[in-house]
Amino acid sequence: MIRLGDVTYFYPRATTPALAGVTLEIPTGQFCAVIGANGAGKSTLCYTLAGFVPHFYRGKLSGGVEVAGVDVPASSLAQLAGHVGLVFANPFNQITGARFSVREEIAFGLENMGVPLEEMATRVEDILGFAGLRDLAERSPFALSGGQQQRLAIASVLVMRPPVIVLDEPTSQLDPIGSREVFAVLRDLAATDAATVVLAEQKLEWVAVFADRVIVLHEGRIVADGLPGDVLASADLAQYGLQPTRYTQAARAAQAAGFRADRDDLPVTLEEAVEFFR
Amino acid sequence: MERLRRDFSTITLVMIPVAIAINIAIGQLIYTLKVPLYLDSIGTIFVAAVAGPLAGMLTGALTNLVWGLSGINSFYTAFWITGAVIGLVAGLFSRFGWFKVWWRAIIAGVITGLIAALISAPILTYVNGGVTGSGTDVITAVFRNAGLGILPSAFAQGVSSDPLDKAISFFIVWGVIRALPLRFLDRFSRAEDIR
Amino acid sequence: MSTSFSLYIPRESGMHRLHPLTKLALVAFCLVLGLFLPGVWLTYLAFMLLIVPLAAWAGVLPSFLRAVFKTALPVVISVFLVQGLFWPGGTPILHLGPLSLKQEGLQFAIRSAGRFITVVSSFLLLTFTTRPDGLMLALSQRGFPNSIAYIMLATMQIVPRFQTKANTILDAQRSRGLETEGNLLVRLRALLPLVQPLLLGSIIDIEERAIALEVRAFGRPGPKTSLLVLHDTPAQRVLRWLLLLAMLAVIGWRLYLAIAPRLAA
Amino acid sequence: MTAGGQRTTDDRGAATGAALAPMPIVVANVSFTYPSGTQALRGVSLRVAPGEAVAIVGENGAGKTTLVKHLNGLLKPSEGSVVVGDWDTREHTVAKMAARVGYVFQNPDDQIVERTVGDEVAFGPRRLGQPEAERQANVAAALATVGLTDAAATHPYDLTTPQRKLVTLASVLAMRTPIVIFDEPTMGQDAGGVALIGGIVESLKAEGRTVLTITHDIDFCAAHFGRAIVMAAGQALADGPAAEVLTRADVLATTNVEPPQLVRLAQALRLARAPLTVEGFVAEIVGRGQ
Repeated sequence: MIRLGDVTYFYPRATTPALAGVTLEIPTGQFCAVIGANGAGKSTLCYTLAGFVPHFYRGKLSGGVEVAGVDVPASSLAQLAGHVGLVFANPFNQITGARFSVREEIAFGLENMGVPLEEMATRVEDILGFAGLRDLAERSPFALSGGQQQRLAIASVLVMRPPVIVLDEPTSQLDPIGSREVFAVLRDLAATDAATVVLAEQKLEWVAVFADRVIVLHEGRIVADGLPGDVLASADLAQYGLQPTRYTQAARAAQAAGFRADRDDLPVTLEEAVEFFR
Repeated sequence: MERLRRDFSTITLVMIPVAIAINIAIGQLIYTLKVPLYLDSIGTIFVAAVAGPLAGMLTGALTNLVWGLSGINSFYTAFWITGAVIGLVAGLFSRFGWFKVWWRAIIAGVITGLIAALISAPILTYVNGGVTGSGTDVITAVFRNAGLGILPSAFAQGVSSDPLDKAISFFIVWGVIRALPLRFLDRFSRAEDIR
Repeated sequence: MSTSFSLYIPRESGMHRLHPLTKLALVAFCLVLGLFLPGVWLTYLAFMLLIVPLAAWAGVLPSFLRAVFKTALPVVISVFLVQGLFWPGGTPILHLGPLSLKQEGLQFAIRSAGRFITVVSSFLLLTFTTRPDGLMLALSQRGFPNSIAYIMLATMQIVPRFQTKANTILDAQRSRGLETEGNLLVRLRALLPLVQPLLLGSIIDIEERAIALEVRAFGRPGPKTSLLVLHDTPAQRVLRWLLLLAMLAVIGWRLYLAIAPRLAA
Repeated sequence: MTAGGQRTTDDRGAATGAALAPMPIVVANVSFTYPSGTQALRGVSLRVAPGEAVAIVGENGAGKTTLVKHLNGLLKPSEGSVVVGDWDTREHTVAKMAARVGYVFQNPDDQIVERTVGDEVAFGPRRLGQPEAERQANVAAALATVGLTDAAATHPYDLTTPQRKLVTLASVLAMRTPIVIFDEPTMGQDAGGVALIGGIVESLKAEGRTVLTITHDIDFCAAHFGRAIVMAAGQALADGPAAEVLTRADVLATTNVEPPQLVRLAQALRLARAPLTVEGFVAEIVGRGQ
């Protein structure tokens, strides 16, 4: 369970708040997507949930931040490790460099937590399978593609079994193939309901596939919060600097030309569009 | 001691490998540009200035150890002491505000270069027989021919290149520190010394 | 296996399977021999009778000798030229025009070359036969600070990335009109626009890498475990102590030789 | 940042005369092998007329960047030749070529030097020796184009990464080169950023400049680029009007390039024609009287 109570945050030297009065509750097991223009506060929200705001980035934070029963601002980063997992955009910077194979890189978090060898070995083995990295297990983490490195970063956090996992635009620096690899893992993650997931993402076509709920941020405020089908197809996305998928655009334009104007559920994904236009 | 603990936060720890990698990358960039300098301690000086003498010393020492132990040029390994001293001295100069004004940074560089030559000479003499295997050995030969001993000639060879090399390195680090955004400097315990 | 910045060659040799600390002790012993063996020829013996066989045992001899040759050659040539031909005073053996090869210079050059080759080949022996992470784990298990182990290993693996970054910066600035070819002044003026982005640009990398380490509980106090398991044997433990004693013996012998004449005088 | 980007008309006069002379690019049977031994280009020949807008697509490692680096002389062909206007790239340094070919790199952090956005945007113009008044006009126009006019005095690293990307883009625009190359311009941008960059491409086309881009964003490619070149294994597999090339599922499939969303939809609905624009798609659907 994630609970934010009227959270406002100013980066050091900033005059305008990055988050302004954000109140939010995310039930356990929910896959919640956060969308919004660049600078709307997506990353700040992710770093607040993982405690890097304020512990790492300093600045002024007010309001309550409680994640899976832990008061985040009151805990240290060391305590939060293994409790809130964080994955961010740059794959290379998430590879510690302290280990020489994919398998050992994944185990690094468990080693730091002193998990016994046998348990560590089995957990790493399971995660290698889950993230589709088994045949890369002995390879150097630096000899992987962007998509493979990002899956390694996700696996390295998942293996620590945090109750909450936060992903800050994990595919924004990947090409379409790499993005597809990462989204496949996210889809499996959504299916397991093992953890509460918060995903900041720009690619709305994918968000519609695995998000249970979509929140829209604009200038540090939550301006929309609902089911993917409603939020992602709503007409006022544009005013928040967001562009619906071309499937939604085509459907809305077709309705304007009198084509099936009666239907109110505009399509977001390819499948929904095919069904809408058939 | 408290300041020491703050010096070694995670960010300082992570910065050292990046600084060492930058030392090596700049060293090779200089080689491709065919500039007759080393400039392979800019990362060390940067860490020393921003995160203190201890962090600088560690960066300098480990630069030589990693560069040497990687096998690419194991000649460097024996000179980890010189690297450590460069980091320590740069950190001390920074602590007393010598990075705040460009010409004081250059003077600090010259002094550091002299100290580096002083430290390197005995190692060069004992391990390498007083030669580096590079162009500057011509200078050593001239001094040897003039009757100077092996150690003084090695020192003379060092003095002919290190002070200039370190002066330019300190000047570049001064330029980079001036170009750093304040938000990055906030992150470091020594920020107030350098800007 | 690793594309890191290191010449480690994985092999199934007995030497490779040794515990990293044993290899470290062996290499330290070779290093001490190189640095402290008296006389002119003993270091060559150490190189031929100890270092080369160890490299052969490890099955890396060809590339090992190539690396020793590549690293040692410039210094060896230079020491013979500089110290041999420009030795002040001394007894000339050979006249080469204005210069003359002195007997003392030649002897010093041979001794220095022997020492340098042994020292360099000791480091290379460690590099070729020891997995860096195994060595760091062995040291960490004996109280060596974890942070230094992290720094050594992380550095080796991220250097290639920063070499590529430096080349990209060179391309990007030249594409914006920065001239990097021409006389020395032009090239020197190109320095700051090439070096500054490397340092400025690393800010983001440093922040993100620190965050990644925190997420992986690196800052968590308390005992750490390791997926990598090192195999040690009582015999190797004994060998390590013997090597330590041997090192002290060699150093003691050298000190004795240096001090004895003064005591007697 | 509003969508579409404002274009101030007064700067058109400020463009240096020479910059706008028509300048074709002729790539004649170019092959290239990296020092490491991998052959990245195998006999590529193409001509880019002045004012054309060309998108280069293909999988990573297909040779896209290698080809584009030949156009401003960063790489010299192992075989064949590259001529920009009347300059053979072999006979000019990259810095000289920069007066004719602007190149916006993918990662802004691989080039930012200055302490303020304004100075950074002036980096290129200053190196090209633009006179003071003209440089200031070009810098101001470029900042306006990317919507960062009021950030001129800000430190680049106090901006977000996507904004820093717009700074490096502006620094190339301010050079007023007749040819502009973009490397993955939309990567990491939000919808507003993509629209802004789209607007910039349109304004460059309107000024008669040649625009080339490497991109994985196939929808961005379809929206703004008349010609598409599909690279695979160091060769130009397809080269023709985007409306045609981007709809050939066979070509795109072999190079792992996903067709634009509307093309995928049109093919799923088995429409006769695969339009690239929303308007074209609606016309096709309504036309069929569904």
